[in-house]
Amino acid sequence: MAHPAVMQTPANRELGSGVYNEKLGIWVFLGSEVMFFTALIGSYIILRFSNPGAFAAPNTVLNIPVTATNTFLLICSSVTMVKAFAAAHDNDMAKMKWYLLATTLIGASFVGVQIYEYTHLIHSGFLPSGLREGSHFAELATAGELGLGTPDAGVAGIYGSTFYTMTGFHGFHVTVGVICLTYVTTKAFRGKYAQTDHRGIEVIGLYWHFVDLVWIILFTIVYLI
Amino acid sequence: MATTALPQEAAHAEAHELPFIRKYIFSTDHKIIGIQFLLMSLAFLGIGGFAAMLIRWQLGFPDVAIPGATILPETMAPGGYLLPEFYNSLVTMHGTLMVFFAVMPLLVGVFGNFLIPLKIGAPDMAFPRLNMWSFWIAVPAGVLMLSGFFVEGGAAGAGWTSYAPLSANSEYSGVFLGQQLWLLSLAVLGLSSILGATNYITTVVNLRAPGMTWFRLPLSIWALFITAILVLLAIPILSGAAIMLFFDQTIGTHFFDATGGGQPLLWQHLFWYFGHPEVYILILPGMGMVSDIIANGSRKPVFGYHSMVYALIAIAFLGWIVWGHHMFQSGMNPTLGMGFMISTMLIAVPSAIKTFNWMGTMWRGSIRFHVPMLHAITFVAMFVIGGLSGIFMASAPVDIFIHDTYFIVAHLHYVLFGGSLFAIFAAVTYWYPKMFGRMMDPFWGKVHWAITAVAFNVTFFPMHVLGAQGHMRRIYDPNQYEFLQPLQGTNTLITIGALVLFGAQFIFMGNFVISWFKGRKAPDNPWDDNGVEWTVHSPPPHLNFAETPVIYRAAYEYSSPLVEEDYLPQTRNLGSDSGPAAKPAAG
Amino acid sequence: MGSFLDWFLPPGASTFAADIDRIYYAVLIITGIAFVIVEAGLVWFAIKYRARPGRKATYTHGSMRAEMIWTAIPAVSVVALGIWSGTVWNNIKARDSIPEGALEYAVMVSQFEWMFTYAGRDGEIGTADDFTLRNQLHVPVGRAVVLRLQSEDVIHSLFIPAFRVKQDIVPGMHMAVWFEATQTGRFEIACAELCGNGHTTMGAMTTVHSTAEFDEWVASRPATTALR
Amino acid sequence: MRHLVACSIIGVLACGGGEGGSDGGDDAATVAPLGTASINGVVTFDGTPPANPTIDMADEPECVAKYTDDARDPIVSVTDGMLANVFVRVTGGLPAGPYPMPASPAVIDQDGCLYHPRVLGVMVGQDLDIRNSDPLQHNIKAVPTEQRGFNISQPRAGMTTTRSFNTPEVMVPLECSVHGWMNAYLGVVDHPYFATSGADGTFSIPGLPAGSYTLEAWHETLGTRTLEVEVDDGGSVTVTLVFGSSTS
Repeated sequence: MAHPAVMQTPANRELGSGVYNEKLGIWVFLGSEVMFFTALIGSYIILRFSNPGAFAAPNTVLNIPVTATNTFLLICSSVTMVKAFAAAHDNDMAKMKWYLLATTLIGASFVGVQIYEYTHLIHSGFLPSGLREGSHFAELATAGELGLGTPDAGVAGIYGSTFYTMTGFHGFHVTVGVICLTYVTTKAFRGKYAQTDHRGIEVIGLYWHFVDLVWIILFTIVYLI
Repeated sequence: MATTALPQEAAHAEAHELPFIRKYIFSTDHKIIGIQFLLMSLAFLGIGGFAAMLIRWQLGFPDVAIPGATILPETMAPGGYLLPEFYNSLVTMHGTLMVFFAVMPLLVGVFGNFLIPLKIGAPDMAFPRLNMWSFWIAVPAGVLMLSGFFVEGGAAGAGWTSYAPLSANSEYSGVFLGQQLWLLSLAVLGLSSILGATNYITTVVNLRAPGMTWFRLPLSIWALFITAILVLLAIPILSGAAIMLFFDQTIGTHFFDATGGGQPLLWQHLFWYFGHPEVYILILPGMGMVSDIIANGSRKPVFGYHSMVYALIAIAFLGWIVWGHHMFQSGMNPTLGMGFMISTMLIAVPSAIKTFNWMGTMWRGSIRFHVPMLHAITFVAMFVIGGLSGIFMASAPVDIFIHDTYFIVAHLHYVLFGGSLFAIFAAVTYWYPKMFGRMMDPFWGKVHWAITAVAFNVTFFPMHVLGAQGHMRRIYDPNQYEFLQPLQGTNTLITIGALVLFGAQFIFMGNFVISWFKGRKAPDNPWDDNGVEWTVHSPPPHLNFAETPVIYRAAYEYSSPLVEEDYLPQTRNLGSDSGPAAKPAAG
Repeated sequence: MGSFLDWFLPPGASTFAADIDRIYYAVLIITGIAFVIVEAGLVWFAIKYRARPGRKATYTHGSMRAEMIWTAIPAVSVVALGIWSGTVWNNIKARDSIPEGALEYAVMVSQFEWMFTYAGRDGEIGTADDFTLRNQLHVPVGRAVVLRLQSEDVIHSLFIPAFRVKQDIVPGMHMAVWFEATQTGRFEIACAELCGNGHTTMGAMTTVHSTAEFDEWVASRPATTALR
Repeated sequence: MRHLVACSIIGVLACGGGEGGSDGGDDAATVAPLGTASINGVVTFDGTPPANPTIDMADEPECVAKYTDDARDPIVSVTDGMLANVFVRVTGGLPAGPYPMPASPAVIDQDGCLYHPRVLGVMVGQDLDIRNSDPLQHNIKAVPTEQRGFNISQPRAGMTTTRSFNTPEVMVPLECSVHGWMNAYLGVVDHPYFATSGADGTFSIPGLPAGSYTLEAWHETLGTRTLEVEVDDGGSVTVTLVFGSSTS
């Protein structure tokens, strides 16, 4: 192959940052991701402050216990990710493989729970465009049980718009992460990593921790507040 | 960890065995990718320019059918006269194509790719394969954008700023699929830009050759590096906003829909929070490359190199806190206007530093008027006009009158055409020998420059006057208004200027294409330049450098008393030079 | 046909036109000077320092003092300009700048019409004697009027060039813009924000009457709601 | 007020949602008339018609010039007790299609800043020619609910733009965004058995096969009327439809 995916550095020169390319690259890329979520979260904050009555009270539409469990899952996957990296560092390849597999599976189950949550919410009438008329949630809204500013405020629907866009894009990022993790895990089981070379694990790990961090912010501002 | 060796010789040997498709189509070589971007964005430049000609014809000769336009379908120009909705689409697509598919890839995609590794002495980008993807993601984005013209309802027609709710609700504009394609295209292109920026930043930080310290970097690399940071941080804002608007159109969300609890102004805030850094993305690389070329043409070191760097950084930083000056009349809280006004005004300071330092570079020089230098001087002359006219609208009360008039159109074209595009002409003619191994024809280069410089001013200078008389921008038929009827003559003059300007670009294209095959063979260093890229063959071989270059000095040691020639390459060891520092100054 | 070099603004006809124009001309002079210095300098340098045999460029990396000068002068100028502009801006657009007792109008805009609702004889909006006219704004001279703007569909922008008035009208927001005409006559209104296919047709006319004439005109109007 | 009717007869011709226009036209043109019976009728108005509002046209002098008196919005157009602008169509009793396509395109004109006619029937797939006879820009906006509308402008006098519809819908409102008072209504039907009452209140639906039919008549403010009619081959019946201020 004429060109490697990543430009390695000849022996006679040192890297400007002292950090290998992939690691620097993922940090730079995460800077971009921060701005992307800033746009979504910033819009949410502006819309929520300007229209507080359109957002349902916590634990009425959204199910906090289920999501809290899911949050716990994602945090666990970050822990297993760290363990996998530490194992690779300590040259415990067997441990690394199983921790990677665990991370992948927990990440996938997070996506699964989110799909379940979406299905349930849409079925009950909570749509990106607002509450579906005549649905379970619309009835609750009319009965004043959702804590909306006016009973029909939810039907207008900025609440659903922000909820689905933010959590949806986070879910998309988790999905991408799971796909990458699957790749890395497969590679690990085929013995492609070594104590001296486990860059892929560190890079996917950084991304994974970022996605985890974003979720903690989203969980707080979308579900809890 | 940072010292895994690359078997360079092996890679070299293999390079010649690459099949055509891997070498020229799906290439991972930064030079080929740069040329791919060049061809793509020149094509879009032509399409965007053609759209402008249709717009200008409507304004200049409203009562004359556009020659040949009868071949356009009835939904665009029945009888050769543009329809207002098609006019709006043209205005939108002209702006979008020029900003996102012509100027931005020309500056960032072409020269970011071509120059960064060569000028810092690296064999390639940090992530060559990612680099290939950033080009091949940009291509479908362009196809998506253009396909808007061919779908029912026509191409996006809400302006390149696509203010919601006109852009959000197809009932208001009659455009539905076209607007969605526009948004998708920008989101896809955004991914390409972000991947590119990640690559540029990593490359500049990590892969500088030994001795290439930060303050030995040429200003072009500084500018491209800072631009890459702006791209990295600004583009995702646009992607986020575009996705929200896309959802508003397709799945019924209400982000920018006032009737559903959303806020139309939120779009403007997001768009301009991206959009003002974008303005600097479109000019900073030009500034950097022009600095290189002016120093070369004047045979002098850049005047005030350090303050040039700090000015670049200052402009990039200020670019983040001035977005509100696009929104003085938007209904945004007027008190905010005060802060935005002062911060906007302050941008004049670093801009002035740069301008006067360019002049200072020419002062007491020994100026060689090669074609790139002519374009570079024109860049300074035109950028100044664009910069100064910016002070008018920076003043919020004056902006009340000139906002959304042709004064703005004049201003932005002086910056984007007079600035960026002249910088692009300068850079293309300057690095053409290095890209293609042949010289462009200097005579036709000068003819192109002269006609372009004159026609440009005939086209855009009178637009200030239109604006001062209150001529609104983006209007289809100014003669609807009594107070604009006396301006028809000026509009006609502008159109004639624009047609000449467009025509002159065929000279450039002809010179570009013919020189590629028939041009004089280029020597390694045709301009007697100090840069690292001029020490290798034209065009440079695969992986650029047979052995890693070592850098001994700053980029602009022209007319140095240390040597007899009037240039002193960065890589030349004078014997008295100590070797490079053990490590390039990190961070 | 206007001259190609006519940088003068059209005659102003409102109280704050003069303030705006004064800043405009000040900026024109300041930037004009800078323009001449730079362009003349470029031409002069290009001629004087063109390459000639036997002359080598002066080897210098710059001059701190020169750079200080061309940093300080623009900095001081623009900050001064900013402060001056800020004062005028606040007089025109600040939310508390609307004078007491200004005559109120309710303006509803939509693609592609201006609907001006007048206060009628009692001078109050929202009463039975209100009347609405399409694309016609009549105001008295020498009295502050405030237009309460609302948009039905997309963003439009109220632009009255002679009065130096411009205000975007955003759906879902309540905008207000005020002015005081200083001379009678007819002054065109335009939409300054791209609002769709008919953007260019979205013109209207302001007629400024003398006070007596205006009162008489208002008294002669029946209360109506314009058909749209 | 929007009146939606679920058609009792699904025309085979219902034009598979294509681009409409000429495709539908070619197929339908080959279909011979199904019969020779006709339904003729007259629409009367009972009582005193409401006054039509005047239009504030002052800002459009080119249009004002076309009127001698104040222009009025012809919402209820009654002449000597006869009501115009009532859309009558067959809603029941038709044999299965395909049906013949009307020979010429439907034409709607913009003249004096009003639509002429104000109410117009058009068959699915039939060309609708929209004409501008005013020396100013009109913007025609169709806002159907069952299909995608259009929003097009005509900046010059003498322009004609052709559009068509691919789904039956009664009625599709037409608006002019430049002149808010300009309204028209298009009855989009999947067969050719429709008519609009003229200024003298008469209408005629020819070319029907023998049979008994349900007629529905629609007026933009006065509501709808339905009627059962029976015709023989080659024969014609005359019906009277009564609208009125008291019955609406």
